Amino acid sequence: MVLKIRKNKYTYFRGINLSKTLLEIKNLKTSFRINDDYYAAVDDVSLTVNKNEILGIVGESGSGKSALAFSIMGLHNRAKIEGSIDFKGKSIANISTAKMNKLRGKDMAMIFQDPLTALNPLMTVGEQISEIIFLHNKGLSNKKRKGRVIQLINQVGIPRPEHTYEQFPHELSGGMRQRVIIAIAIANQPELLIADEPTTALDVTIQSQILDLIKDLKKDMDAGIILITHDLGVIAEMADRVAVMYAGQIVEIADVHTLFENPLHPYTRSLFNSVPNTNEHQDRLHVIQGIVPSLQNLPRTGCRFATRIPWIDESAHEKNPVLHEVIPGHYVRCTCHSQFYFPDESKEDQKHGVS
Amino acid sequence: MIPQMILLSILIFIVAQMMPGDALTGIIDPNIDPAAIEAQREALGLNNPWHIQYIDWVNATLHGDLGQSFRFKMPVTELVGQRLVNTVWLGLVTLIFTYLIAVPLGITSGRYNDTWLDQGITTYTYIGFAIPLFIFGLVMLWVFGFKLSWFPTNGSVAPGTEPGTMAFVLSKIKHLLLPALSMALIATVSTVQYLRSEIIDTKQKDFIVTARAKGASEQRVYNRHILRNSLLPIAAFFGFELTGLIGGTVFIETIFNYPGMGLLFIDSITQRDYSVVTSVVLLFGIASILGALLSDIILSIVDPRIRIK
Amino acid sequence: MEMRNENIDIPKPIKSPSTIKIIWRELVRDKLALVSLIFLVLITAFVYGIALFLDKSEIVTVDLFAINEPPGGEFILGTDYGGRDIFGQLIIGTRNSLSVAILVTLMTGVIGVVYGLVSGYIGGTVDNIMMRILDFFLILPFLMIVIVFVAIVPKYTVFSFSLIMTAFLWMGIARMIRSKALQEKELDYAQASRTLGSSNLKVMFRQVLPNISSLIIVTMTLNLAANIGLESGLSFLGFGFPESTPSLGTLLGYARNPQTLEFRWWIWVPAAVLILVLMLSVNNVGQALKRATDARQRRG
Amino acid sequence: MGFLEIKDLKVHFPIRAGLFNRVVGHVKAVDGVSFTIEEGKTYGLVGESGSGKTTTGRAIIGLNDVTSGSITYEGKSALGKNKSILNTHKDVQMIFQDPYSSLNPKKRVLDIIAEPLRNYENLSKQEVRRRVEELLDKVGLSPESIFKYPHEFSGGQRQRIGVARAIALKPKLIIADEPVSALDVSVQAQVLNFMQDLQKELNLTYLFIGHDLGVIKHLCDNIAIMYKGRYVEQGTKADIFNNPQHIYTKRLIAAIPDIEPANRAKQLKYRQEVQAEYEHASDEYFDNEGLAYGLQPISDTHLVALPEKG
Repeated sequence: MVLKIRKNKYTYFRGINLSKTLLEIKNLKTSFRINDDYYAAVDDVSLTVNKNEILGIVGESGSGKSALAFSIMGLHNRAKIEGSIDFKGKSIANISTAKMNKLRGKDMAMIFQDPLTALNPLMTVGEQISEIIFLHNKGLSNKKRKGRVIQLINQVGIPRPEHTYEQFPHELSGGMRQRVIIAIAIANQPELLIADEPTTALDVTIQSQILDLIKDLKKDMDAGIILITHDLGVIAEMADRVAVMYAGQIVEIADVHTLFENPLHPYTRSLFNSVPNTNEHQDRLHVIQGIVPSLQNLPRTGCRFATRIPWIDESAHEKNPVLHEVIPGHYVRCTCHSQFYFPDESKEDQKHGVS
Repeated sequence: MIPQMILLSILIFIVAQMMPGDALTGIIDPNIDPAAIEAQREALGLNNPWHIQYIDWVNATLHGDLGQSFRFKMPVTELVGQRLVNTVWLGLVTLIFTYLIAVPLGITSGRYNDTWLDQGITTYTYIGFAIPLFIFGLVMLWVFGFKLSWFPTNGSVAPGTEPGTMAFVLSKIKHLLLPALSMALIATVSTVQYLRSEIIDTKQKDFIVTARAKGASEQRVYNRHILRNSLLPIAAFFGFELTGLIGGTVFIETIFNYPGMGLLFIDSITQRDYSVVTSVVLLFGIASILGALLSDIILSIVDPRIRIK
Repeated sequence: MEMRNENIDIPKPIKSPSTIKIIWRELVRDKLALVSLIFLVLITAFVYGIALFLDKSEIVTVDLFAINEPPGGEFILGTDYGGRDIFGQLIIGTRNSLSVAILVTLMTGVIGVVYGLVSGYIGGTVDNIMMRILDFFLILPFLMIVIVFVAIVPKYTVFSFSLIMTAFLWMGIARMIRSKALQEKELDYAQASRTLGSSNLKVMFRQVLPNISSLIIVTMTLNLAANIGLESGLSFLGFGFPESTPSLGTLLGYARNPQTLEFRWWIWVPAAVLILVLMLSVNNVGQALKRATDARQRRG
Repeated sequence: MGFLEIKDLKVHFPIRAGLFNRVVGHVKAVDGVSFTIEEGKTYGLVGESGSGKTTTGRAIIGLNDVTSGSITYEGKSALGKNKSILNTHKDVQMIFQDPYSSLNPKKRVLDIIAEPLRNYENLSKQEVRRRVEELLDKVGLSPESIFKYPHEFSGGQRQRIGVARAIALKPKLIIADEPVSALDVSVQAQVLNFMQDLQKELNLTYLFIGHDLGVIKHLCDNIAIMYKGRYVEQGTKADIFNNPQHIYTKRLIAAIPDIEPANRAKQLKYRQEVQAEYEHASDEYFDNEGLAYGLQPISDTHLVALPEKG
């Protein structure tokens, strides 16, 4: 009883102090069962999303970024979820599906990666957008609902909304399909929007249009947006703050300018150096040694990136790496970043050392 | 479809030509003077070149003249007409049973896959898949017809009942049930299996995640998205199901001595009543073509992706 | 399983190279399939072995002094209406049924694979024409056409029976192989093979064929079960094996006589059980193979 | 004279429909493309999906039939009588996009890499094996790999096996069709570096097909932009990136996300300018059917698709 009161008090105070906070995740651990054991795909992740903010989450495949998104939306069926997810001050981790369904599609919505498979092939575009409105506002008349759907189709920039209303997904181009997905997501003006690789399946000119659309929506709706991508360029253009994920953990988190000007974690730095940059010329790209370990083979103790930077002395790593706040708002996991250098630099260093 | 019909008619015509005897065999007393028979043959056009005979045959068939049955001494068209009604009823009741069994079992098994219920249903389909229809029919007849005497063991109606009376209808139904159920219990197996795997596949599709993300309840996700998308392909199999019934009726009608087209076919071929044989094959061939066509049409109606604009 | 996120690294459904090894592992794991396989091997060895010593002509000779005898006594499983030994007929019948089923399966397999592979791989107009021919065969009422041919073929033998069955049974496997070949030839490995200077024949049979081999094995196993059923069904109706050659279906055919069905179960029940067990066993093995080759369904 | 010369290449696919699958029209996947590749250079072919870039590459190596036009390789026509490619596979090879599907899962690495050797060179078993081991060594895989199957390797390693197979016959030209777009960024870097090293070592010429302008810029000397089966612009790296002339090229470049968050406003402004130009001046760049015009030279190296003057 006491405990419960305390918790309420806590949320009460936090509600006042951080009125901008929309989503607060603490020590989230999402585990999947493989054979007889549970393996954490998201491991001890804590982050916040504020209103009118785009939080970018960047990482390669296997980093756990999509599992994180699915955990927030409660879309994992058989995963074990530990830790807390608070949405507008209320816990939404492990709540009943019925309760979750009241939130999903209304207060929080999701944009998916592949617009073709994410749409039901046998339902018209209109029906599919209409469904999400119907689910959260059963009283609306059919006519009004259709009007709203057409308005939405228009809003996401699809020409000839009345015509598109009657079309099936396969009759639309990839870009148009993604606009339909976005129309579904914003239909009930959600406060939290999760975009999971929203442009990966699209051509670059279409990508820029979709990204512009998402930016406009953020302005219009004052929403908090989680943008998940592997593309650093997309992050640079879109995000306000960025979290870098590796092997299920956040290794670095900072506002976008800080992160791009002064990346600290070895993984972040390696990632930056391995992407061809259109602004400046590089002779050679940096190659990260080894491969991303599979879920079953993840090192669960020590610095998870250590095996991929073997030239860094073991003593540089922490035993149990935690996030350190280097400057306000800029967090880096493990102490190894302070002693990190790239191997080609190391040769020069050695030469210098000799001479 | 038209080319298939033409090919089918040519094939059947050739087969008919290969059959021993012709329209006159069996009708005429073999003791009659061969010269007279020859004259008769000439008059009937049986000595014409084959392509003329073919055109004559097609012409006659199109006009509803399928020749004469020597065994029953009556026009084949009339004979087939009587038997067809019985087979259509048998087929219809079988189809109803098939779907009555398949849909609930398939849905249960697909929705609650890997539960004991699903395992039970899967075991049934597994065994049903391995039992040949004729063995199952024999066992059903033996157990429910002879040992338990719950159902009549032959014919399509009790002898002596007057057509048009209630007793006649009831007797008809009673005669139908066991053969139809035997056939349906086996025929339904593939539909159950198909529906199950279709549902399991659909469950894993991305658009199901979209539906959940919209806030749709589990019930709605199932009814609106999974079931709808899984049942539509089943609908398209309806035509092929019809085709599949044809083989089944031959066995079932033979076993239950049910006077339909299948039994007529087997009897006629044993008795070398070939004009009946060719007619039955032709009719069932056309039925198969129509069945396939029906499936195509249904599929193009239910699946917008292949809808012809 | 709700596990399709990119971050869950479950071993991908990679087609594993050593089909035999995986098949064996799956069979050993699947006890039912293993038992079925052992049973099949035993019964095959038994019927083929013992048939060498049985006097076939004696078994099919009518003995009017021993009509419809129930099991026990001189004849282990009794006799039929012609006084012929049921047990002997069962042995020879099983052997004959198996032989025809295997022969038909192999012939339809070869025709189907070649037809499907050529049609799917070459594609275009050739595929179009070949598929139209196939479609025509597919809509023929199989059972009736076979019965008609059985009835009119002069000098009818076991081999001509197998040929007739084959002629109207190759389409299923051909269609499956064709659609698979259509997919496979578009995959980069087949395309790559062409850029490396391999001829179309080489690509078809050396590159594509190994990749659909597991599908072929599974389909042919399941076909074998179906063919046992079809053969016995045709023999049951009296249009399978020639009169002098007993098959499992022939024994069941006696049950078309209501007297036999109702009162002389020993004539038909053993054959029915044997067909059932044979088909179930072959199916069990086939399903296990299917699981083995389809990584999604693989157990454990 | 160029090393590889493509003149007015057209690849049209028939569209079949109706009862008898009659040809009712054509998809002009490649519609009059001409270019020359210099020996030892890397030529980048850029376009979005449906632009015909992949079809162009596949036509050159003979995977798609050429409708019309000529392909001249070292001064000799590479096309046979009925427009199918003559056997130039010894000199022209291809690297595929998907490292998973491009290796036959049922073959050992030995058989995969040995396939071209067995087709073209009459070698004994030992010689083949020795050659394969050399090739594996060249792409940085251990010789024990030869008895393994493709699924035992990671994506990057598989792509290297694909490269080893492509260089087995010591080709002069390699067509690389989006060789890194299926890979994670860190693995992508590995394959790109490695392709560059190999180019220097074997004096290879690359035709690099891609959609990622960052990768193209990193790797290529000359670049061509394709749109709906036609070229819209061709030039050196500097021509294209510093002085884009065609509106489509500009849109493409403006659409690349800038890696500097500080440049956001600038980038947005540029994009809006380009968009404005595209909206009011697209007629000047595209004909009635929305296709690009023929190429006009604006400098020695720089060609742009513009309507003919006068």
